[in-house]
Amino acid sequence: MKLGFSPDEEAFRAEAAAWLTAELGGPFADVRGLTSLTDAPGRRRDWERRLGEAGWSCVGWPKAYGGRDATLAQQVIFAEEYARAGGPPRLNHIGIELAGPTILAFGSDEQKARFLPAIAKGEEIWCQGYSEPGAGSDLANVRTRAWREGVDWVIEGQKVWTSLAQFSDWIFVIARSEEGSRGPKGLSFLLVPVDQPGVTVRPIHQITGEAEFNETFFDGARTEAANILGAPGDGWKVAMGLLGFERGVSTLAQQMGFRNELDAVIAAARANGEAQNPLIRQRIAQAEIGLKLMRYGALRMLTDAEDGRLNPAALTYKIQWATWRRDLGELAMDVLGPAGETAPGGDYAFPALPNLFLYSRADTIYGGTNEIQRNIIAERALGLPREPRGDLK
Amino acid sequence: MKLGFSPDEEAFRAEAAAWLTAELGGPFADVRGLTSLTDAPGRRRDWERRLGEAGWSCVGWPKAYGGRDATLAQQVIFAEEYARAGGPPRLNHIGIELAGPTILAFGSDEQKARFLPAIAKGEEIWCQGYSEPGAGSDLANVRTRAWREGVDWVIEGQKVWTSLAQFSDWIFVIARSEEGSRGPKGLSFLLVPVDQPGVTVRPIHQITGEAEFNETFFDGARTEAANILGAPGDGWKVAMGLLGFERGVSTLAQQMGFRNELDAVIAAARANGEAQNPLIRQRIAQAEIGLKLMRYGALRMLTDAEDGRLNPAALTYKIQWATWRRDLGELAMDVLGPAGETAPGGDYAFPALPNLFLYSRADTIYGGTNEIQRNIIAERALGLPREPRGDLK
Amino acid sequence: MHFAFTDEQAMIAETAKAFFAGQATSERTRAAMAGTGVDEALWQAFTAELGLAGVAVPESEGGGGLGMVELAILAEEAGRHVAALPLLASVGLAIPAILAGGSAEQKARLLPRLAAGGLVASFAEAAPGTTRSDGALTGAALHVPHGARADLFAVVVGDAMFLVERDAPGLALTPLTSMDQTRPYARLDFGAVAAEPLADPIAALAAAQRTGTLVLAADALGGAQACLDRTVAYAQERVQFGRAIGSFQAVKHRLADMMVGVEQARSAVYWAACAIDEGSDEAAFAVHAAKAFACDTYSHCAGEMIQLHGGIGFTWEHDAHLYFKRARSDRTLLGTPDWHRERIARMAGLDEAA
Amino acid sequence: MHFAFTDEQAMIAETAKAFFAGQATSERTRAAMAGTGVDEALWQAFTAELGLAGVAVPESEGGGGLGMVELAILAEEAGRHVAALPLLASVGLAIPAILAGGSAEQKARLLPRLAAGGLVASFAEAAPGTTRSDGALTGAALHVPHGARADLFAVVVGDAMFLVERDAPGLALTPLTSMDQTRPYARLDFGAVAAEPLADPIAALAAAQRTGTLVLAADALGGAQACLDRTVAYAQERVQFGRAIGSFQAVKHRLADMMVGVEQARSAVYWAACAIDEGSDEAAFAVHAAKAFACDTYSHCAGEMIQLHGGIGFTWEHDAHLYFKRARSDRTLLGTPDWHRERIARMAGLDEAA
Repeated sequence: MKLGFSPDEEAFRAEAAAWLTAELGGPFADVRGLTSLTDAPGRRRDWERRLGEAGWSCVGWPKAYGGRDATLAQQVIFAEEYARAGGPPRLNHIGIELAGPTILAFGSDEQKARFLPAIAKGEEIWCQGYSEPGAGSDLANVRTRAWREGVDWVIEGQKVWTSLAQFSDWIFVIARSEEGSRGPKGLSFLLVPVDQPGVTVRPIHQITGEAEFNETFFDGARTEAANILGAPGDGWKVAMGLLGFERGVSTLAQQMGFRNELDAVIAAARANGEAQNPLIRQRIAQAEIGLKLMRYGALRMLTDAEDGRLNPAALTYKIQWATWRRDLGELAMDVLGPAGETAPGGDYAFPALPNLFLYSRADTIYGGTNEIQRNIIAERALGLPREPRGDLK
Repeated sequence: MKLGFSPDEEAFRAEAAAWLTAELGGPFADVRGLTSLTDAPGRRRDWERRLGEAGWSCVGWPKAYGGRDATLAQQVIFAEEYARAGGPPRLNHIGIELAGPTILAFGSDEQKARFLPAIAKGEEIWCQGYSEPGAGSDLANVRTRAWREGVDWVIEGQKVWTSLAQFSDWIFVIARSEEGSRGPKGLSFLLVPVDQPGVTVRPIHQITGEAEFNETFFDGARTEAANILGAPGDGWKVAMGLLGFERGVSTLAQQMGFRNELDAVIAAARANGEAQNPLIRQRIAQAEIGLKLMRYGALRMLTDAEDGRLNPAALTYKIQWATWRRDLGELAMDVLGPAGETAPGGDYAFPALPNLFLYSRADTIYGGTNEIQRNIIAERALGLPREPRGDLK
Repeated sequence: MHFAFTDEQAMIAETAKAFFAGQATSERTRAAMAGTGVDEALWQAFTAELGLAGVAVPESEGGGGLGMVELAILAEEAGRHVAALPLLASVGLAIPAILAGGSAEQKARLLPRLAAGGLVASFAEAAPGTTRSDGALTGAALHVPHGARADLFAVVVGDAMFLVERDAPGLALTPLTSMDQTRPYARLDFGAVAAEPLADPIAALAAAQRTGTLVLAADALGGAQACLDRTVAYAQERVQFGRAIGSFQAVKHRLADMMVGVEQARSAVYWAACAIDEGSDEAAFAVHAAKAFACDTYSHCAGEMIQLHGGIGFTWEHDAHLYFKRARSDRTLLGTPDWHRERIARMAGLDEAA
Repeated sequence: MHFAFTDEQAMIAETAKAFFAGQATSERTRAAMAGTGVDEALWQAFTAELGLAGVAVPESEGGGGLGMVELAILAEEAGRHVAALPLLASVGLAIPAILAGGSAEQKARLLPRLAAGGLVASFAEAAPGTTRSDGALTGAALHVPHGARADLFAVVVGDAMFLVERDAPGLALTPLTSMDQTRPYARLDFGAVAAEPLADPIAALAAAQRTGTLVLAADALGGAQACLDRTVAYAQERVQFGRAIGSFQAVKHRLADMMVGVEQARSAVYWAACAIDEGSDEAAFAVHAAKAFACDTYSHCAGEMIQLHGGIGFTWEHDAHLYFKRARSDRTLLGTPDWHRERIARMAGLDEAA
């Protein structure tokens, strides 16, 4: 057991830090320190390309697909240095964290060669088409249909909560490809270009006043026959595999963002005297502890994954961070008092901490609600019986 | 809406207080201030008889059965004065709160005449035979069998958690009276004398070191054919009715006990300085609030019941008090620190507050676990779908 | 002892229920949110037509002559529909202040117009450093509920209280973009503004705090009940995994826990209201308890409402966020639950010698 | 960076698992509970046979030459089986105190015998008012873990620390009936008892607090894991309403929440252990975090264990109460979770100027 880094690893750190500092202090100074997922998409696309060009986009991927075969320790170091240098949220995080790993796991060699380098080079941005209105977390209840027509798949239906679809080139879509099939059977996992007449993206306004999520409509949308992951009808298996992918080293970068949020809460508490309130002190300490435990939990899971062990504890990570952040949002408001309930401008758009309070209510919902996460933990990690489906009795 | 009492009601209060003070300051001074359910059972039996003699045992019952037709306000007043005077826990609380009301609701005139006055006079003490090993909270899973043999019912089986069985004259028993029946069908509700060769009571040692609960074995136990409430096979209906009976005005007396427990926690906190700990102050305040809300909640339910309305909020009372008391036990230990983890004598028997910490873990289990209570609230009060039974599909 | 509504109270409750259900619709509330946070037609109907703003004002002062129980009933129903009304500001705070602390002349001049709704008042705690000299206030009040809509302000400065008119020279009023748009804040800056002292500021402040706190607790009760009711309805109809989500035990248990909280909040609010009306020794304790408990319950229920609705609960178009944001506002105003619990800790004798 | 056991650590974990599973049975633990709370055969095997009490003592001092990670592994497995051993007292507190603060002579005299288990020591915080004059202590220590079994006591008096022998004239030792009978307290009364000062009491106290706190956190982790594992097993086999209770979603979700806690506690404990071993700047923070988090998790899991077992979980014959009571003891000793969080609040810079 070892938490420190070796001299070689520290040399890698110096190299990464030097490059990041130069770029984010120089040509990309304008995106340094951004925190919003939706700000400056054009420049963040440039930034993805720059990372790709220099081989810093997907450092843990095989070199053959544009990565640099980095060890876990190197990936951890890069994530830390990326955050330390003020790197902005990755515009292509779905491509890097979800689409890429799924293609690596389930794609043919042709598909890997076609899609992975384009992600690693920052040339193609991805989003995901999973949830549907009326289906929510229930992937088996998908109603979007797909069928073969000549050399294409044709897709009809509607997805919802397609984060970042407005900036994306590709969307992966779970669709029902066998007519009359029910539940998890007869689904296919399709890779679909977004920029075509059959695809319409419409923003959803959130309780924060922003519109980060979208509804995406498929009305005779098309994709080439080859753009299917796994066999037709195997979409469930692929999707479940994808749900199993932990977000990997990117969790550490995410945590650096959480660190900034907690620091802002502490600064606010110091500024208005709430830092001396023993009840607030307890909650800030609990947040400090939770943040560290996310970090070391992630390092445990990543170490195990590197050693080829799947640690079921990885299934607990989503609920941990989502709940932690939701609690932090409430803490922030309790620290700020009425001042936190007002915004400086005329628009309904709140500063970071009040926005966190509102936004974090979505954290425990999207990407699998806390309830779905608890089901998954209970069934996959603890081996408890599955919940009976009403329609499959 | 009115929380105060009228002059007539205050006159009733004076009468009750005078009688109670005289008795508990005189001939029954030795049971004054007792708090344990198991201490001095002989003298507490005498006390039941004395209450009955003077018409103060079941003040809300009809005069015809030994009560005094007291109004709700009078019952509330009596409960308050009983507690104020230091009245001990009622040895026959199962008879007064459960058996009596069930017989009033489901019994024939003969049964009412046979059993109710004996309860009201303190002559017959009752306990309940509901839970079974392996059946727990699942009343429909009863395996104790009963069948007719000549003029008697004969009972075979085992009940568990029969509180106070060691002091009781009668036990009410849910038994399966139709061979081969399953689930809630084919059960009967029998009234069975405890003092007979076919009934054996064996104490269960609890985590407190005490033995308040028992296992009760029925091995050819007998009761007269007439001692069935409702028709044969209707036991489920009767039992469900019984579960629906709120504990009525006795809840207020119970709360006076809780008040004493909270006062003891406050005294301990003042004595050792924890009263100045802001975290402890919050929790004590929350306990103060919870206690008041139990009181006023009970008064709401009782008022509604008196007016002939069933308030579904009554279904929330069990979980309220049980959870409140469990929280109080934890608070008590946090106040006491290591001193709370030691007992003064050589026996494994703790003073009131540490004992509360241990004992209160049972509060959320017996008489319907918190989980069963939540099911009941969800299904009966909120109208949510029933949980599917595995064996009745 | 009879802890249930009288026939008259039940009738008021029925009326209020029907009134808000019929008129305080999501559409109208959202229209009001875009402006000053007041549905003017609703306010007009509530005050001029039904005379409800003066429900707890004595008949001799032009009011309804009823009490806190009736006021709590109205506030609960307003809360149930997140109604966009200056109920807290004008009815919960300013009217009780003037009623308890105004001179006979002030009462006669202001209460009938406040009760009739033609005059809207709010209540402002002056920021530290605010001073009065030569009858004029200089300083600020930072978060004044419904301040942008009020015609008159009862301003607390230390132990004193003053009436300040909206149009008074030297008063700068800045509407603030507020999280809860049904009860938006404004900032007041006083530049030597003429301020008329209330005759008995101590009584005025006590009455405003007590009544305002009760109104917030009742609002929270109604809001929490609505969160429960709407989430139960959704859980009964929403199907996931082939079953109504309300058939999943974890969902059922959480809805049950919401009900356990709501029912306790209900006991708390009406106990507090009745205790004030009866002049009970318990009144102060009860008001603290009601605010702390009802606001915690509302926060919990509003959060659960969003969570159990899933993604739709997080959209602007669904009403869940109106409750969620009002729960936060109810919680913050006039003392947080922690603050009220600390007051109860003092009442519980924790500071007495051992 | 490699946050997983080395092969050697994995082997120690396997050995410890097998050792405690095989020997620290409920029957043997219950027999020990009736006496001094020590299963003497288990202690003998743990120390003399396997040499595990000195695991973190340098080889030069007659120990195993390993570190806190290895000690945490042992404490976790002992906790998993609520083993009746003076692990906290002798291994977690007294040995580190003497190792860090003893003179060369004291170390040479005591550490080998402590490591071999022939000598059992405990650690006592003297009550206020305890004094030392002419080399003798007068006063008391109220709650000394495994005090009735210890041969030697490291007694903290203010900033000083002393060794006191059990047989020293003037020492009165009173075993206390203790809630957790696997780690019973005793009271010591010092009537001018001969007390030998430790050479470096500051270092001794720091080492004892750090190591003892880690041992408690690891014990809590093992205990919480056992509560989860046993409750999962019970939920899989126990049938109610015709279904395994583990198929009810509310039960599943609560077990899932237990696992979420246990896995965080595991990260916390081994982070803390490794941080001490590596001399990391984070070590102090990590130890506070591990104690606070693991003890809260254990309390929660032990309570859930009783609740989800229903009535049987409340009986003396079931082991649930052993965990429940040890969870309380782990929580109380060496600072409650609140206390450790307050320390973290200070480290988080809350007391710095804005």
